[in-house]
Amino acid sequence: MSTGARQRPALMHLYWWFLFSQGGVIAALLIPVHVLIQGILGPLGVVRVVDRHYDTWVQVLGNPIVKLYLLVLIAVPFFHFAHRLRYLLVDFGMPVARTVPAQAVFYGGAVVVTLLTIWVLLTTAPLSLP
Amino acid sequence: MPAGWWTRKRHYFLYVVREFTALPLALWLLWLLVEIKRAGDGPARYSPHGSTAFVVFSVIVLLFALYHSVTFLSLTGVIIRVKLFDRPLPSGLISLAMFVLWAVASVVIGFVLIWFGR
Amino acid sequence: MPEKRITIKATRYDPEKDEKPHLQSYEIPFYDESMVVLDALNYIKSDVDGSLSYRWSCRMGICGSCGMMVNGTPKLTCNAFLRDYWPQAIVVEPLNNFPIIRDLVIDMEDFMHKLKSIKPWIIRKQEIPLGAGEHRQTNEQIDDFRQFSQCINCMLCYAACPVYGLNDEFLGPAAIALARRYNLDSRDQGLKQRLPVIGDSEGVWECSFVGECSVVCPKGVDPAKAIQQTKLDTTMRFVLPYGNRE
Amino acid sequence: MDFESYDVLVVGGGLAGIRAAIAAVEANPRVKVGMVSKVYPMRSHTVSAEGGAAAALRPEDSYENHAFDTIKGSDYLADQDVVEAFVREAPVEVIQMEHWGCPWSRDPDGKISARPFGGMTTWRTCFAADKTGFHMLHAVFQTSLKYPQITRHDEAFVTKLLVEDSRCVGVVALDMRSGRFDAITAKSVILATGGLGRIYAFTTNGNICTGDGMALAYRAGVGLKDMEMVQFHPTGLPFTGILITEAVRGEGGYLLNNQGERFLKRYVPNKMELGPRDIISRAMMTEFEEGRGFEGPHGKYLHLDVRHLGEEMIDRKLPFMRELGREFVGIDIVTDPIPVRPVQHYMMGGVDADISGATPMAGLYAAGECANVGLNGANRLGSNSLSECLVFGAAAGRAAAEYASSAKPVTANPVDALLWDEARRVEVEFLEKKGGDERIGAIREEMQREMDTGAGVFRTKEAMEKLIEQLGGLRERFGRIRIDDTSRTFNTEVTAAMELDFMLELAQTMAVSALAREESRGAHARRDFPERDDKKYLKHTLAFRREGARPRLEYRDVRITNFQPQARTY
Ligand SMILES: Cc1cc2nc3c(=O)[nH]c(=O)nc-3n(C[C@H](O)[C@H](O)[C@H](O)COP(=O)(O)OP(=O)(O)OC[C@H]3O[C@@H](n4cnc5c(N)ncnc54)[C@H](O)[C@@H]3O)c2cc1C
Ligand code: SF4
Ligand code: F3S
Ligand code: FES
Repeated sequence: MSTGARQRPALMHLYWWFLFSQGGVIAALLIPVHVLIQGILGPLGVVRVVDRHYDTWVQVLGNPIVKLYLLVLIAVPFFHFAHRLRYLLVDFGMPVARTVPAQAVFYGGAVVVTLLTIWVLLTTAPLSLP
Repeated sequence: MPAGWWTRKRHYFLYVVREFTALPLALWLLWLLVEIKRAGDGPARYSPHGSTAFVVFSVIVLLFALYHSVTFLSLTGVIIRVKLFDRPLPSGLISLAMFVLWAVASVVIGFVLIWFGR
Repeated sequence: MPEKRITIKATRYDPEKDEKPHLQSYEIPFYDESMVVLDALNYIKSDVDGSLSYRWSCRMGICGSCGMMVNGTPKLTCNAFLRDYWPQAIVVEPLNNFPIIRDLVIDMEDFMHKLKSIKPWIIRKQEIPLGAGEHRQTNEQIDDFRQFSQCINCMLCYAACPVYGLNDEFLGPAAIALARRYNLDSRDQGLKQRLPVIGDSEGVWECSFVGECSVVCPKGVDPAKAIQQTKLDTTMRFVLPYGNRE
Repeated sequence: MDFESYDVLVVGGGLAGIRAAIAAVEANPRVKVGMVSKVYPMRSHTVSAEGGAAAALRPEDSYENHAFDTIKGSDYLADQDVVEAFVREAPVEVIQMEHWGCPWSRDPDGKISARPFGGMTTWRTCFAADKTGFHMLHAVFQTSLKYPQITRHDEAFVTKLLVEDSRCVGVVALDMRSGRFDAITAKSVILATGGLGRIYAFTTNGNICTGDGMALAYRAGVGLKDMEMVQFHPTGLPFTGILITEAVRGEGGYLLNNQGERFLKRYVPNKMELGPRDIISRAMMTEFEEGRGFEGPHGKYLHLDVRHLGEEMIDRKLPFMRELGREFVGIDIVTDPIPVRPVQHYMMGGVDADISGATPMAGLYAAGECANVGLNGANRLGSNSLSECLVFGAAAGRAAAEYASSAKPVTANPVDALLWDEARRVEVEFLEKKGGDERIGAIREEMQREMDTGAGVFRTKEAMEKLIEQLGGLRERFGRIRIDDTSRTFNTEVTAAMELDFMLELAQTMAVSALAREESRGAHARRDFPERDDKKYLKHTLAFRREGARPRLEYRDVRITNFQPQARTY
């Protein structure tokens, strides 16, 4: 434990934790309904769902608000996941997961997913204002 | 600390499950990303996922997702401190508010997903 | 009715003789329904084997010295009733995650240093003289930190926390709860001095919110809550644009 | 051989000891203070004090009232100059504790609140819910951590005072962890080792309350004052002896006999449940004798009833009592009456010390429950003790720092020899002892039983003479003890044996002092001498050790200033 002359809290951890908690909230509030409808009810044909048809799907994806929403839905939770999986590795007896390189790998991964999502959202359905 | 410490106690095990929810949820979101990407394939080649295996996978993910939501939202209630008229709101009330928010969000999103479907 | 008996298996370890700890079994009379595990140990020490070593004093759950693992769970032995275990045998071991000094006695010097490191005293920019009387403080203001001021330093939470078990540099549940106790005290102005320690990598950020610390805490301190709240508060201070960075 | 050397050495890490250590540093920031304690300071028995600390803080109160209540409570055996100084300092000390973070319960205006207590005529007992001692001890201990001048020796058991040319120059301490004997020297030494309740079987005191400091001083030739004055608290839980605080009655609880009657109307009609402890304990014993007690698996008991106070009030003011009831008796005090009976609680007697804590031995001071500065006389009022620890702990700390600033440094030469002698003694008597057949547990239990019967709430000549004889027999058996534990590491059997050694010594002074006081005063109630006798016994008893014989007794007049002795009725 370093009780030395440090003047501020460990800022890096603080930002990671901030993203972790935001991701956690978003995952908790939003993911279940997507899984339920797009992953189960849609494929089983119980209800009509936007992503079952090309035109409805593209039309919805074209909406800038939807693009923004999807960015938040997909990218932010990955900071949560990265954080949890990194700590889980520590809990399983892998202290390397605590190190700065490991942080770079995990949170870097989340950054990659974020960029990927932006790229996908920008390159798939063309922007269309409703 | 023996490596299998988390198997020794129910509570430890539940904690590990809680943290582990991250993995299935991440996989499912990656699938969603793929699903979006495929919308770029054009009308002819687009066919949405629908295999039984995928549905089974989604059911499993849903269980993890619900577990994540329930644990995360109730714990949030414990952490957040809100004061109203100088008196702290009981944590149960904050958790309840979170659950209400969850329900509202789910209804709205579900409505959009289904309403615009055809 | 024949006298009831109960078996106690206690850890024995004398660093002068033993390579590693082992369990020793004692069968003793269970003569009163109000007997606790500590009474059983006292019976052993006084009537069977005087060499069994353990700490205790108040036998009323307030001095914090009698914490041990009882059937694998950290407990105050003065508050763990034999009737809840009988007729099964009870295994009594020293608290997990600490070096053993002898038998059931653990080494808690580490905590004593950590306690000091969080500056557990009222810090003021300007002391008010005694003649000026007391600081005014309402019972509601005390309610803000009351829970975190109940810690008896019994170390059960450290024994329960796997993160501390993996990394003893972790500041740990009780020390952070006590830091929060002072940070929330309306008389205290020392948050800034404590932040570097509690907000360090081995401070609150090391905790992964296993939450077992709060489950075992005999005094309802809820250190897990103290830690997560500290994370949130610290984050608010530095992440939000209007956070008070000082 | 090298050894730690301090200016001021405090023995004891309870409220009195820590307060003394801080006072010494604040009096003179250059003093080096050592603090030895056989347990980590926050484990000291102060932690279990529940009810509160008395201080005349409120405008409607006055020093005179607090002084008079204390003196009347003491049955006029208190030294009145000491009481007068005490009541003036107590409020200052309570405020000081507030500045150090003690979470005192508050009035709606944010000021420190107070509750009524037995024998006090007004609301004067400041409290932190019903964990006052816990909060005070942790506040003062945690505050002490900020002083770099204070060095702690935790879990070190003091076995002897080092005396050179009749001046106290330090202690010999057994480091529990390493099993090593160390000489810890100092220009002045403060004893703050707490009470001796464990001499009795049924006591509110914890395992560490074995009167070590009193015995250490006694062996070094210092007199023990008023050792016959032992307080019995009316409300202990049967079996464990865990205390139900007087605050329960202060907040309005009733004491009921098996007829459901508030029997105190026959004993203290004007104060009822708020009468002083000695009188209520006797009243309860009388109820038992006259067949109005309940019979339980752990003996007779009466009811303490708070059901009429309501859950909200109980949770706000007495939450720990509810917790204790739930955990240790399996009752909810909101809906069930609490079973209680009188229990040994506090030692008024102790090391002879003056108003600044100085003992007759140069360089030796005493404070807290182990000292007798003349405050409590024949009966302490509830909540005066925590304040006493603060006031006289601080006084002793200042006086010891002052003494140290002019005293000669301690020389290694005699200290080495003394240390070696003491280490040898403990080795021969305990660690290397072979062939004994007496279990220390058995001797201790017998001593405790004998003390409960011979030196309990009511006393008679016959019972006390028998007690003294029995104690002699136990002392002899103690010579043949058997020690199972041969390890040097954390050997709690050897320390328990040394504690028993101390307690046997103290038990004898208590019995001998009690036998000689042929009157009834405060807690000392003789069946054969039921009246107070101011002509003969308005005096302190002083007991001095004599090798192989009963202690020698001396008497010293009580100092009277403004309050002439009157009949003590409530
Ligand atoms: C259950 C209970 C409730 C009480 N409630 C109240 C109340 O409400 N109000 C009130 O005013 N009073 C109350 N009292 C009385 C009061 O708490 C005590 O008198 C007071 O706390 C004594 O403090 P102390 O500092 O003298 O000793 P303690 O707190 O007992 O400390 C003694 C110290 O000496 C050390 N020590 C002892 N022997 C040795 C040795 N040989 N070597 C090294 N160290 C040694 C111990 O380790 C310990 O640190 C209560 C007492 C009890 C038992
Ligand atoms: S937080 Fe609870 S478990 Fe941990 S040391 Fe304090 S009282 Fe014990
Ligand atoms: S158990 Fe440990 S990981 Fe955190 S919540 Fe408690 S400190
Ligand atoms: S003996 Fe004090 S807490 Fe158990």
